[in-house]
Amino acid sequence: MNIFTISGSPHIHGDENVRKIMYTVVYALVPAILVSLYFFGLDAVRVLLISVLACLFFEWIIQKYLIKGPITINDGSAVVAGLLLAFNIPSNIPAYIIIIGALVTIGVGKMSFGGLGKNIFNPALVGRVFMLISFPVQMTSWPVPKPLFGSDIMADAITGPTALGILKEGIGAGKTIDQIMADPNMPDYIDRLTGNMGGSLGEMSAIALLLGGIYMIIRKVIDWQVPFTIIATVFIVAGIFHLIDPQHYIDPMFHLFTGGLMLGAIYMATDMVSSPMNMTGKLIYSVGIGLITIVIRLWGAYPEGISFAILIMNAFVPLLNNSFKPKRFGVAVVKK
Amino acid sequence: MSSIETVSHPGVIIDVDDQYVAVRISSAAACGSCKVKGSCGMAEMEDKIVDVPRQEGAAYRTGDLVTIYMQQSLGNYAVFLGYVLPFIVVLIALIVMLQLGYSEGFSGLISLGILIPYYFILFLTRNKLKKTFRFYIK
Amino acid sequence: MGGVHPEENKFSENAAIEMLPLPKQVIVQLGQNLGAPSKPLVKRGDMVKVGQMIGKGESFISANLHSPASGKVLKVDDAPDASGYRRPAVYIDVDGDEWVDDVDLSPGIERAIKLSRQEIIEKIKECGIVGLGGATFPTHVKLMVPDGKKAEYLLINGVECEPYLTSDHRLMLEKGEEVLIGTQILMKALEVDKAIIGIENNKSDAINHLNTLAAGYEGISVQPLKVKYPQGGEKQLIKAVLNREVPSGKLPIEVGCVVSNVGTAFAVYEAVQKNKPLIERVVTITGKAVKKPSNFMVRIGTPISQLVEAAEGLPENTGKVINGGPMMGKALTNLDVPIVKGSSGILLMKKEESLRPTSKTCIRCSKCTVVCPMGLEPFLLSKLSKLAEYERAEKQKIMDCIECGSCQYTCPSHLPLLDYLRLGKLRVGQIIRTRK
Amino acid sequence: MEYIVIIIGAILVNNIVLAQFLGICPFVGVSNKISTSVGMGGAVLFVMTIATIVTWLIQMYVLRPFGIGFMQTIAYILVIASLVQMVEIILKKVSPALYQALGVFLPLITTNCAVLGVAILAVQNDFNLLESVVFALANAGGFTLAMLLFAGIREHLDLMEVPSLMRGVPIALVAAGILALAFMGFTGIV
Amino acid sequence: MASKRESNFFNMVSTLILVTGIAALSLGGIYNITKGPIEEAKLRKQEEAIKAVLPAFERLETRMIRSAHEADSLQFNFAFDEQDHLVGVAVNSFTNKGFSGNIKVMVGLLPDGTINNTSVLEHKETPGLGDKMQQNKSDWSLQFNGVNPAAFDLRMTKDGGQIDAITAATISARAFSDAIQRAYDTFELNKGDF
Amino acid sequence: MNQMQNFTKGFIKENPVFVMLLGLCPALGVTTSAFNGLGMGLATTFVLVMSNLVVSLIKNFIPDKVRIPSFIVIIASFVTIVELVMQGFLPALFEQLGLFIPLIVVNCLVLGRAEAFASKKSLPVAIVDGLGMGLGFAFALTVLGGVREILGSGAIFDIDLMPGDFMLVFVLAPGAFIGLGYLVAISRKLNK
Amino acid sequence: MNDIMIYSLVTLALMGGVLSIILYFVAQKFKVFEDPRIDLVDDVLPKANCGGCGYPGCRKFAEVTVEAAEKEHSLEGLNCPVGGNDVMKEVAGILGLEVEEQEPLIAVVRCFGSKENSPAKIKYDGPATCAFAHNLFAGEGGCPNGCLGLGDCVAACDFDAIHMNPETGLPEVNDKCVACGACVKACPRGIIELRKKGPKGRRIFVSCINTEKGGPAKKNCEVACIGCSKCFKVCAFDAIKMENNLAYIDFDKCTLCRKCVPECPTNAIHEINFRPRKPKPEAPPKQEPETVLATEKSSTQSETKPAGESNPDERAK
Ligand SMILES: Cc1cc2nc3c(=O)[nH]c(=O)nc-3n(C[C@H](O)[C@H](O)[C@H](O)COP(=O)(O)O)c2cc1C
Ligand SMILES: Cc1cc2nc3c(=O)[nH]c(=O)nc-3n(C[C@H](O)[C@H](O)[C@H](O)COP(=O)(O)O)c2cc1C
Ligand SMILES: Cc1cc2nc3c(=O)[nH]c(=O)nc-3n(C[C@H](O)[C@H](O)[C@H](O)COP(=O)(O)O)c2cc1C
Ligand SMILES: Cc1cc2nc3c(=O)[nH]c(=O)nc-3n(C[C@H](O)[C@H](O)[C@H](O)CO)c2cc1C
Ligand code: SF4
Ligand code: SF4
Ligand code: SF4
Ligand code: SF4
Ligand code: FES
Repeated sequence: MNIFTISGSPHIHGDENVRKIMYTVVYALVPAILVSLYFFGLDAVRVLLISVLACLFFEWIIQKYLIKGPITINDGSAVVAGLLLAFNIPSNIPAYIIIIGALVTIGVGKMSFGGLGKNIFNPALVGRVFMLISFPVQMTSWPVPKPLFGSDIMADAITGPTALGILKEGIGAGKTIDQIMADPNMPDYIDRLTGNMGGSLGEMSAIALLLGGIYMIIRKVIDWQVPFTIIATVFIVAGIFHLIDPQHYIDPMFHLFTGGLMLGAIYMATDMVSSPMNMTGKLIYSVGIGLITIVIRLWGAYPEGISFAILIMNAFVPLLNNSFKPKRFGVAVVKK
Repeated sequence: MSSIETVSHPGVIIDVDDQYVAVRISSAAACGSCKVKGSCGMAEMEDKIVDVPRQEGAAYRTGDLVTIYMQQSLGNYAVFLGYVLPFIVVLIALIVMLQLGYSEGFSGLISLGILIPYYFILFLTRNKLKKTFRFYIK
Repeated sequence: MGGVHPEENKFSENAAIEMLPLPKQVIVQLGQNLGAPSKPLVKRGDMVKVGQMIGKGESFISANLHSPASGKVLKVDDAPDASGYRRPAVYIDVDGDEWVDDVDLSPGIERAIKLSRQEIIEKIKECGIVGLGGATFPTHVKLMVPDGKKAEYLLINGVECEPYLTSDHRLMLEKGEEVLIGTQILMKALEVDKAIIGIENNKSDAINHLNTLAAGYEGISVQPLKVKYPQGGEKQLIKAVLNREVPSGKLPIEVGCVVSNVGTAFAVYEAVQKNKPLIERVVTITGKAVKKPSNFMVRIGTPISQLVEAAEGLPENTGKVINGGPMMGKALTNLDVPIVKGSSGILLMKKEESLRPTSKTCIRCSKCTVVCPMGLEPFLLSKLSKLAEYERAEKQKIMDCIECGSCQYTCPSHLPLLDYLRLGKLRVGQIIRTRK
Repeated sequence: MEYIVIIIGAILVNNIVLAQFLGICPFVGVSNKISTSVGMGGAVLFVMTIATIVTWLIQMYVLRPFGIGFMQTIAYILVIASLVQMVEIILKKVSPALYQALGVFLPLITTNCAVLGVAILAVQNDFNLLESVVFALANAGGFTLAMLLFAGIREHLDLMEVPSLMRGVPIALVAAGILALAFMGFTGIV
Repeated sequence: MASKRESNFFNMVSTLILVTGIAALSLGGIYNITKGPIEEAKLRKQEEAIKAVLPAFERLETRMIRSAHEADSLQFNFAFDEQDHLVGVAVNSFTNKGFSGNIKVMVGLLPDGTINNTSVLEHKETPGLGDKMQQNKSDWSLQFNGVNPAAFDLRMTKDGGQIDAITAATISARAFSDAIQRAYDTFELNKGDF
Repeated sequence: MNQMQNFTKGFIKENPVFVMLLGLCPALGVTTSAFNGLGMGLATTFVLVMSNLVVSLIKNFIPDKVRIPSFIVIIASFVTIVELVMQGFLPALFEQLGLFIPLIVVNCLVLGRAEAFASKKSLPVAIVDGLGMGLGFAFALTVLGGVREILGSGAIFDIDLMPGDFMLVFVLAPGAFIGLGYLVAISRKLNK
Repeated sequence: MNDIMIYSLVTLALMGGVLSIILYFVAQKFKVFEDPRIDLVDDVLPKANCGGCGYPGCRKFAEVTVEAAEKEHSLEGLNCPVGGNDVMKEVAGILGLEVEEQEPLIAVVRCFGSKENSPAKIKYDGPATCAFAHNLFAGEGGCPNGCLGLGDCVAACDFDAIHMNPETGLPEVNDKCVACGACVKACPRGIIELRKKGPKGRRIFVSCINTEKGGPAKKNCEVACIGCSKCFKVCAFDAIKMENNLAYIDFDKCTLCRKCVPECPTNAIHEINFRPRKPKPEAPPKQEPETVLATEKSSTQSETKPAGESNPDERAK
């Protein structure tokens, strides 16, 4: 006899699945990975590999021995977390620090909450900020990029500040913007666009990051509104202050193409798990991220603020989800 | 009704008269089962008694377990009248007194003293408030 | 708002409607309509004719039932329904096709509407017409607009947004004129002067056909609609056609609309003009492995196995049989189940299609929220009902869910969202009822 | 300007809960309903401000002139305790309905180390009266913010299958830790 | 169990007055006992700090002197030897440029303005980073000793000065040197009056 | 319950911090090192034992309605004593513990024990209870302080275990929360 | 005595005085005081907070008992199933009252349609909850009253007392059961009954609640009660009722004579905790291997109504 299957409707399913979504992010990161390989060579490979493998390993071991639940390391989320963690750290960082970072990312940021989908905070950023605060020396010594085909005048171990670091330093020392821009370490516009400047692995090239972002938008993995609003908010606020006092506040374009703004706005603020569930919420969340980022950049002790900003706004997500509901069909009508 | 946000509290009917049902509500769940209940706040934590207007046709028996509820927005309004508004009054009084050049000590005393008329006004409006803050039994 | 685009797979859209031969035995379930089951009027051993009333709808929301075949009543007993539970049914051993006398079996089209409004409603009630769009709500009840409400529009639902199904499509092509007359009858019953037939753009032949015909019928127009599921849900249809939103928890009449399916309009035509009760309907039989996807005119009570035979047999690797479309249909436990008034299609799914992928955890991608045509948050509602937080689920409008399944269709984690939603709706419904 | 510095400092940079560790018990114990956390914030606001004013006066006009600063702890705690009781009793007397509504709405009245801590800190920081009041206000704000965020986070987590050992307080503490981590980003803005 | 006293008005008031009275008396007593040690401890701390930053001296004289940078005063502790010669000044200086919060530094200046030694009195900088200003944590601040700011640029090397910053804690380092600069500038400004 | 159990329950089974979640402010605030934790724990123990003792002695003298205020006065007195003595004789520790010494007054643990135990039970029971709970508290604070110190600065009781970089976070505010969170989880596991 | 002490004394005593006056008035206002016995009762309760007593949590139950003692001087109708008689005796002791002994109950599972006895005819592919499956279809074995085996009852138990046997696909109750009734409420088919535990845990019950006629019932499940009335006829104590094609054994009348057990043609009657029968020609009924208890049988309610919600009409709409 034929044994039929019975289940509730619907009986068909769209072709989306979690793995596909996660790997879309991985593919979207490929241009940025290539850029980082170009600038940092084997170091980049080392950081990326250690980070991804450590994340996978911790996820596996926690699921197997602590949670004793199903093992889901092949769903791709740990790979994404690992890649993004690697993108957020300098290429010359010692391996043990990456491993600690991966442990915090997966153990504290993700698995303590129950794993994929349950965490409040963006795991990679939890890992990153933990590392930043725990190991400020290592996390803020940026290797100078050494393009694969560039002249080898630059020695291997040279470290240099990031553009934002130079800016913060300069402002801290009371210099004007003009003086700061004259600093020989300051990357010019072309360098900023292509990523030829000191910084974390993944915040190098705005163009590569944007390319991946467009791919994800086309594949409907992220909403364009989130990165756009974050970037626009930063641009507008920075612009206002620049107009008020151009010698103290640098021009807004500088903010867009330096530091982790693009990386954060495109890949990290959009993490679906830790961002709001509907558009109004998403917009408020994005404006919040933009504002906090620029406040920290302009007035805080840290040169870069997007990691903190995203984590802080992550904490608001449950409230936003609670306060802003999708427009219910037929409900507005009732009110009248 | 169900679409309006409400706060609810379990309680026990302790007294019934022709207008009101007195319901004793016990402390919030988290505290109610706490071992050292009542020791964290300095206020002795006693159960509170709430008067609920009788509803038509409902039968009430002393000892019944009931849930009383109230509109969420009323709760916020109560907080506003009970805590936030007096705070604002005190703050404004303080600022005004200081601006007028009185000494800090005197200004402080006066701004605290302003609570007396504030509470007096509350006292005058108590019947109106009684109508506003209505509870219901579920 | 919302909606999904499943693959259409309308394999049978060019297959003309064929008559399915009479079966040897029909099993007529007594509970075929929404509301109270009909009360049996026959008993074991009685001889019945086609069209003879065998069940009476006695309560307010209930419908009459007529014999789809002539022959002898074998028994009135429980029969397993689609889900395997036993429900009362009338078993009739078929011995021929002898109709009751007053049915007009002539082939011609009867255009003039002779009956008055009251008589029309009476006739529809008499003939046991129920909504054929799926909900099987007794049509005469729908036509009795409550006091104080006024219908402005009649919407005829020719959307057929479910993948695979083509019965309404074929009906519009082959019985277009009858459908339009049925529409006019309904307009008269409702005292409205405007009727709009909504059809999805993927059925352009039906749109053209009805458009041409409608020129001859005053007040009837055809509105092509965007292809998306569930465009055919009545609230969605009203929104798409008239841009009115039926308020939460209210009926379409609240915004001056009544919605009927094209099949219903056809049945109304037959009942009012030809005095023919609802004893047969168009059923699509289809599926990826089905050898001959087709549309049949089927007598109610015919076992589904016979329909499967007519489509050249059950494919080897059938893993699931669905009564209805793949989005809203019910899976069947066996093939002996009879066709009922609400069956619009039988879909045979291959083994590899019929098992659900294992579900993971919700990744909060909010895709379900985006596609929900009712603006709900399925991820939240299903969680709440899983945790038995029914009060919160009610506040989050779980009762508004139309069970379209778009959320579950789209969820990348393959969560059984609608399953839990249904459970929640059931419980919340019970809670609401006990409250009253 | 200095008021703004006090406010931002107390809410963001040195948040009373996340950086100063005051009032953790109510934070852990009762912060699980969004609907009441703002209300609790209002209550804390009032109690904190009034307590700060009174203790400031006591400090300046009693303890200091008489040279009995060492009595600070005992004097403050007595004053605060009786103050809270007095507010309750007055409210109850003045408007029973209002009092009852508050009783239903708020889990518990709020005397905890946050109130005492803020009163002591205000004096330690050598604030004048108005600054002390603003300081109390800002701390109440910081407390409310933390409570509100956590009410949201915990309501969210209640719906999630958090591993059993981490369920409830442990995960709330870890989340608080992560939030404290994030708030470190504000270092230096004042 | 012996029966409790009833909660009537008199009992309540008398009990509380009694309890508070006894508490007050015992506290007063304890205070009288500990007053000495507490003051001593405070004095010792101050003195130790001064001793640490100045050469041996005999007698101290303390004065508040208006800061060269803002409308505030700094505490100057003048140290004299047996001959009543000024051996140095210990300046209670501060800065608000710290990474988090103010930093208080005792700066020992010789009569010619040369920095003799420094000591951090109070700070909220990050342990492990900013706290390397403290001499018990690292030798970093020793580079200030023996230099005369008149001829030595106290700014960080990366700002064009002559001091190597603390690794990864430039802000604290700058702040520290700011505090010293403040002490020195005030000293210079008021030198004539000493 | 015999006296031994009464004494030991505070360490694991009814640990005030890890299990009953009382007195969390000092538990988080002062535990930057094991030594600070221990100091705070012992100070609290002192207050706890002494106030339990006094409360137990005079419990019948106090009318019910002024019970709590009287307890507060008694506790506050002992806190002030600790404050004064520490200030005079252990100024360095006093500076580290700072605000949290006066806050012992409002530590729910102290008041809770006085109210729930000392005011009802006999003197020896009350003292043993105070001692057990206090030492349990001290134990918890020392453990948390120790963990934070080891992870944050690679030392324990100021003795360097090994040189090198450690996770600064653990001496800062976030580390306190995170450390306590996991310790509570571990104690749950142990109590199972 | 120096100034400091005088100042301290005056200030503090003053505050003490003021405070006590305030408190005096507070005390006047808040007359309610909590009966200390509530705490005492609360202390002896098991702290399971399971709601088995019908009140939200143990503390509430403590309040209610104290109140009942105060007002009605009896604890009638109040029972903590978890603590059982011992706890209730203690509670009564605290309150100075008597309780009558209540015979201990235990949950019994009244279905033995194991994978073998009622093989799957349909494959269910959906969430593992009986509630949902019950609303979707009759069950993999086809029996509309039978156990769905998805374990809602197991999930409902706070006492680790009911577990799925992976071999039979049926739940089994062990002696940790405190008869809180959570599983009874959880089962959408009303299969579980709270039944008296019986002397030495011995009890006999019909392990089936299928109300279908013999034919269909037997078709789906080999051990279904087919309503043949054989047991009914053999019972000398009038302990067996026949209703809706189903036998039900009334525990109070049953003398545990075991006569009915071998009588059942489908082995639907189960006996628990009896010593094995002396070898008899007929094989003893299928029985769980574990000693303490096993699957159980049918109950009162199932006669009147085919087991609570299991009425298929309630489905869907
Ligand atoms: C209890 C009930 C009462 C209804 N009453 C009316 C009615 O008075 N008028 C009407 O036009 N439709 C009425 N309907 C029918 C609905 O509007 C709707 O057409 C029917 O439920 C089928 O819709 P569906 O196929 O989209 O589910 C009623 C439905 C229900 C369930
Ligand atoms: C999700 C959903 C999809 C539906 N799709 C269709 C459809 O494609 N065609 C249709 O006639 N009815 C459809 N219906 C039923 C309609 O809502 C409505 O009940 C019907 O048009 C009313 O007509 P009837 O009472 O004549 O059946 C759908 C209902 C739902 C809930
Ligand atoms: C947790 C943490 C604490 C910090 N504490 C200090 C500090 O106490 N003093 C300081 O100057 N910078 C501190 N910093 C700032 C960073 O190290 C910053 O990068 C540095 O001041 C500037 O870099 P540089 O000193 O290498 O130029 C801290 C950073 C972190 C993450
Ligand atoms: C668009 C997108 C962005 C993501 N960004 C992050 C990220 O910033 N950090 C991270 O740990 N995981 C990220 N993930 C992976 C995954 O969602 C994440 O690990 C979950 O938060 C774990 O529950 C991302 C996934 C997607 C689809
Ligand atoms: S929640 Fe209901 S209405 Fe919304 S998509 Fe899901 S099934 Fe459709
Ligand atoms: S579609 Fe699925 S994974 Fe996405 S939010 Fe909805 S339930 Fe969660
Ligand atoms: S088996 Fe059932 S009755 Fe027994 S303890 Fe578990 S849930 Fe309660
Ligand atoms: S006894 Fe009931 S609840 Fe338990 S598994 Fe069987 S059907 Fe489910
Ligand atoms: S110790 Fe409990 S609130 Fe601070």
